[in-house]
Amino acid sequence: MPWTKLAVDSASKRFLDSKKNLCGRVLSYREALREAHYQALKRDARVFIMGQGVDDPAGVFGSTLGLHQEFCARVFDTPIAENGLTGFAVGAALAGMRPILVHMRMDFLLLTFDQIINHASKLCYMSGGRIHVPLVIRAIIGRGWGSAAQHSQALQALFMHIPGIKVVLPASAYDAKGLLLSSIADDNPVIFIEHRWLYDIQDSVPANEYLVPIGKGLIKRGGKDITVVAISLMVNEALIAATKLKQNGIEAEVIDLRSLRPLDQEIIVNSVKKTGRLIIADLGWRTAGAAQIILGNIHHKIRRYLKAGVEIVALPDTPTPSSAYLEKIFYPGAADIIRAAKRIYVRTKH
Amino acid sequence: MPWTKLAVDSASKRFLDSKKNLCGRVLSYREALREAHYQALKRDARVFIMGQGVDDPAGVFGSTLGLHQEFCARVFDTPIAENGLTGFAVGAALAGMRPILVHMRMDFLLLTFDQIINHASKLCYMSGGRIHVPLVIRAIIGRGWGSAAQHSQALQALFMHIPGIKVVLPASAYDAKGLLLSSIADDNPVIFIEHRWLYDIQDSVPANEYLVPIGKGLIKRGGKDITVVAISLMVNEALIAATKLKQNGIEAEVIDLRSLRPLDQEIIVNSVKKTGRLIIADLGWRTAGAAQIILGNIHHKIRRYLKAGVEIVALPDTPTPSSAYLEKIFYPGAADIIRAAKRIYVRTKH
Amino acid sequence: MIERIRAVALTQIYVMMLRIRLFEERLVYLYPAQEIKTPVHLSIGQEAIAAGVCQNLTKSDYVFTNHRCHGHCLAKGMSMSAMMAELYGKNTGCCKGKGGSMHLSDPQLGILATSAIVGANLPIAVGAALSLKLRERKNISVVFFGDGAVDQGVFFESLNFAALKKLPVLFVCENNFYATNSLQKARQPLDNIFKRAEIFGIKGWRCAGNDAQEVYDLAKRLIQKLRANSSGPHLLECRTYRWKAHVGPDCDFQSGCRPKPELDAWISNCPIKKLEIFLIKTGLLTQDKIRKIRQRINREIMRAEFLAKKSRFPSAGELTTDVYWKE
Amino acid sequence: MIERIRAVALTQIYVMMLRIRLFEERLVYLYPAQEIKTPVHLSIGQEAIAAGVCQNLTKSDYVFTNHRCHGHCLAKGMSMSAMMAELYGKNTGCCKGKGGSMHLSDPQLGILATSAIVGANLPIAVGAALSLKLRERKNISVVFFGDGAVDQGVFFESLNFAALKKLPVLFVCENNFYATNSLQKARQPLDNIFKRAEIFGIKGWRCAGNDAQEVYDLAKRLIQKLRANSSGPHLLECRTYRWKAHVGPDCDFQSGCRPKPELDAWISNCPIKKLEIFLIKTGLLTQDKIRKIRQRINREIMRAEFLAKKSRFPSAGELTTDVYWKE
Ligand SMILES: Cc1ncc(C[n+]2csc(CCOP(=O)(O)OP(=O)(O)O)c2C)c(N)n1
Ligand SMILES: Cc1ncc(C[n+]2csc(CCOP(=O)(O)OP(=O)(O)O)c2C)c(N)n1
Ligand SMILES: [Mg+2]
Ligand SMILES: [Mg+2]
Repeated sequence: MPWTKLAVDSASKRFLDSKKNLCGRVLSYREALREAHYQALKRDARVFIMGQGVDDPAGVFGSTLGLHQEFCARVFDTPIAENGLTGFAVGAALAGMRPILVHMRMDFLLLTFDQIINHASKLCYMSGGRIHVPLVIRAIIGRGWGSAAQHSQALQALFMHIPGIKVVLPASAYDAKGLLLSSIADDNPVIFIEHRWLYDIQDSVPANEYLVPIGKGLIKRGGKDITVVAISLMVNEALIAATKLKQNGIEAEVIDLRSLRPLDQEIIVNSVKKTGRLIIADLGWRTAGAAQIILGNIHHKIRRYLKAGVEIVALPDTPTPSSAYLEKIFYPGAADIIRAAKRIYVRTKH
Repeated sequence: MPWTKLAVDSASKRFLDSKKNLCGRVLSYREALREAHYQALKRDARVFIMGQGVDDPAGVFGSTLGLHQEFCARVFDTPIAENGLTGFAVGAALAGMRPILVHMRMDFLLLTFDQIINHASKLCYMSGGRIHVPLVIRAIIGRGWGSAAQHSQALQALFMHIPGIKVVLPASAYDAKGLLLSSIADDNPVIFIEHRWLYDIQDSVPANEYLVPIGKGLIKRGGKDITVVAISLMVNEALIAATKLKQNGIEAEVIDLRSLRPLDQEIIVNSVKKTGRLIIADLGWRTAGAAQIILGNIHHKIRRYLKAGVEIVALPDTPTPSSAYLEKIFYPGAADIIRAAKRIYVRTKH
Repeated sequence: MIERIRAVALTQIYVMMLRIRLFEERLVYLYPAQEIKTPVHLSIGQEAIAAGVCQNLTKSDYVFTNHRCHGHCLAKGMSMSAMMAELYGKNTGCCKGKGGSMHLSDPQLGILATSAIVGANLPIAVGAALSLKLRERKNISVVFFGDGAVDQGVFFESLNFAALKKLPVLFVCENNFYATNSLQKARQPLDNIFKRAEIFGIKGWRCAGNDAQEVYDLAKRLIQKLRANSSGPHLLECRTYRWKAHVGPDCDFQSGCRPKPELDAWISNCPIKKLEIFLIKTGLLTQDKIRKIRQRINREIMRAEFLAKKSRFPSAGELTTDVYWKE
Repeated sequence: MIERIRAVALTQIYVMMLRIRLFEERLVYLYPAQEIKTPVHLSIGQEAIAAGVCQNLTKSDYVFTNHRCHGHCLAKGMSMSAMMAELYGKNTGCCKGKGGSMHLSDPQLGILATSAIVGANLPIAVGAALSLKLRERKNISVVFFGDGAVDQGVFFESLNFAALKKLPVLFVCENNFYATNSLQKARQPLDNIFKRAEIFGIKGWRCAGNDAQEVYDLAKRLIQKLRANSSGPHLLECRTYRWKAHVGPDCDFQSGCRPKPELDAWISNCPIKKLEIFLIKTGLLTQDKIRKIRQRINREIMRAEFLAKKSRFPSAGELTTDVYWKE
């Protein structure tokens, strides 16, 4: 099997010192994705990429740019028929391929829930483990410039509920490459969620192929006072907030979950044991969103260590407005995390 | 407007004494649903019912039986095209009708998430409040007899996340009628979730039309020791468990939430203030299910009153197996609620 | 001599096409200032379809459009001010700034809702027609969609149901041969959109989408049929071309999205120019009249722009209202 | 005289039809004991399609079926024991008791996965064919579906893509004129399923689904074409009828689901009887041979039943395994 030889990067500690450029090689998130695709196509003839625009001059915001030139039979454009496409991908996966299906906006996945949830996630179980669906579905979250309600949704919470699938959300270029390779190597359906605003962000990315483990969070910044659990773009906001909090003498520990299913409960619990304070920062709506779910999920394990109620930073429960002014107040960021931290501190002082 | 004259039943207390047959008229859940449909069709010419089998000899397990005979233009069968159907219903609702769309299994709703989430739930907001979507989507949860993974899902958790929709789940014939009428009268899209196993259960149901408020839970049984929050079929299990717990000297308060969005936080919080102990019993998968969500949602309000960690009774994180033997261990019931209560008591003794 | 009613109609269509063109050209001009913060999908080059079809509609008819909706909404009667303010994200916009360019809506004008999910407006339009039928109205429901929407299964579900229930729907496909950067032939084995209705017993029609007269005449005939009896829907494929990039104010051939000669050929087949020549030839228009029409339109645009700019953003409280109807 | 290969094929088809019929009739007998706790969708009356089509397939060809899958799976080579045990929910079942009647699966036999979501197997079958093409195999992918699946948009998405990419798919529609209790004409304006492929440039075929020879011959021709070159998919509509209720062992006309005379007419057009008469006439079968065949099949069924009954239920631990592949 082409994938068994790849080394899993378990040296998470590397990241604690993220300022040091460990391999002397810097790529943007988009370039890291493209490189992972390229290497996967090269390594394994079963891998193919399909989706609207994967072979066009924009190449899905650059993430698949030009790949069709070398792998023309395995990188191809498709009709706009997301439900069918997902079925084609499931069928191809059942029949020995390792498809990567690309959606420019996560919102379009809503057309494909039958194939993802009734099929991809269940076929292994329904067959008594005789078949499997090695499938990667890339979903890009849009934001800003009046994308409005149908082109900006961050729907990761919905997938957290579904047995049989995995949900990953890299927040750095390093993880984008390593998690994409892991997702392709994985024998189960993986929802691979990218945030459009991460595409230009650079990181040290080794040229070789490497796997970042699915289901393992990462301490991006150590701290003893308060734990900030974040995903995707919110990891960056959390890091900014941590820097500011430090000026107030608060040492925040920032955890990038990287996967939502499976969820790395341990990394959160261990941190909360130390800090006794927890903020969860999500990209989606507050009610029934990833943050509330995580809280409900680990509540029994952290309850006794908490010095104050958990704070959630998430979107207000409303569709995305178009107006730039409303967008600005709609999206939470570092300032909201700081405010949340202060609320916790106020409460723990009493 | 035909609906403004109807009285809202706010005398929830009525239910505390549910053994007393208050109106001398007993209907099954299925008959109560049918009566609500009938009265809505009669009251309001804008109401219509569509879905597979609504006018056939089985009449959706009896819930629409024979209605087409009196209202033949407004009760009709459809092609098997759930996504399109949902769009037809949205369009009809926009253009002045009040459609009721019926799905024999909740699993089929997965084909319609684009129309529900990208459209029905957002159009009011996207239009700046100029239009609205008075739409009821009935979804029946199946169970047992090897229904297996694609015909038994209880997906209510997914809808809890979506701004713009309401989610109701009547657990009694009385509420089935009153909540269905409220849902039809509501100007927003409502996901109306029924459990197939409730259909034969009888209750006292008045002949007149009445509205049960959406978003208000109900104390089905008072108790001072432990709070059991349940939905749909699990309410019955909770009541059975409560009877048994009483034999052990534990007085459980059983709350039927009746709606999941909006969520009646107050009724839960008030009960937990009194009992300090909480069990949440759901029909869906544990991870990211309604129970975990509810816990994440109210955590900050109940934290300080809890004497022990919250217990969740839910499905294991696996697709539904077909084998009758596996089904039996798959589905939790009163016994699991009792065990959960005992776990809580063990913990609070120390 | 051309008959009077027709003369009036054609002149109105001309004016409408010009309104759409000049409005969108103004967007091209304004966009770089980055005050219009919403993705604009311009219909420059495709105006004849919106104008030609909507000339046959009344206020109580429904129109459902898609991401490329400016032209259809203007043609259905939306004011430039309401539209421009919406693009600027202002509270005087037709959706109070909450919808933006892709979700223009005005129920008073029969523009109930606009979706940017490709194909999703089709069943919604059919549902509105179902309402018309159940309420026994003589109005019709028109849905505009691209060649891309034809890829979606829901296109067929919509045709099937509309045919089955004999609903008054006019399906208008604006086939501009591209969906974003994908050629029609990279997505569909045959170039036969209009024929796809026939398997449902619906007659399909095809016309030159850049010939306003052809669009108008054919749409008129079909709409008259739809109003007259309940014989079911029609499908009209209009062949056209967009001059600008899929989204945004620029052109896209430089980036290799499509061949320049193809674009040039279509630009020389301008729908406005074509009707203008005809109207001048038949004496219905003169250069002088055209100048005055343009002036009037430009004033209208300036007014819309002025109002949009000076309007306020929605208040912060607006963020969370309208999630539910009349909460 | 009938040629030898054909004679063998027809005899095998006859035996296969009989296996399906007797197996399902045994289910009818066993069901009231309530040990088979899974909804059974019987294909009694429709056997010629499964047997006639699959006679042309090898183990490495794929078959995708739906809720009504017993016949297709037997015809594709599944053992009665594996199937019966699955219906009894036992760990010797083809899915270890986890799938049940509607999700039979055996990847070794090319039965990769069986879905009970109407229409959902269509794109999956197309995807498997895409895999065949990318891997340059000469095998094909066959998908069986009902007239109900034709209502779904994904039917068209699947045809479109298969035609576009010239994939080796045989679409086999078993048109039994009902989807649960809905008549085809209550769901589709025209009775023309086979024609629906033509808009994608796919030739559509229709045949008498109760005539095993017609099914076999036509399927053979189409499958040979599919194997020979990559000219794209075919659609075959087989007209047939189910004798039993949509689900369960009983008949449903008593409850008013359909007219008794309609049912009677189809029962007298029994596919097995029809081929039997032909085979007897041509001397390929005798009453004596038939008796022996039946005996053999009945023994096979008894063995399957015996094994299923004596097998164990899956252990409790099995509940949570196989959620992920090789965890
Ligand atoms: C379901 C869905 N898939 C993908 C997209 C992204 N998208 C936006 S417009 C578009 C192309 C639409 O093409 P067409 O229907 O021909 O309309 P045109 O833009 O040519 O007017 C695509 C793919 C979308 N909005 N919705
Ligand atoms: C998406 C979906 N909708 C509805 C159903 C319920 N259902 C099960 S079988 C069936 C009828 C299918 O009819 P057809 O495709 O003609 O197959 P047949 O049963 O006649 O063999 C329906 C509606 C389903 N399983 N999936
Ligand atoms: Mg187009
Ligand atoms: Mg059928």
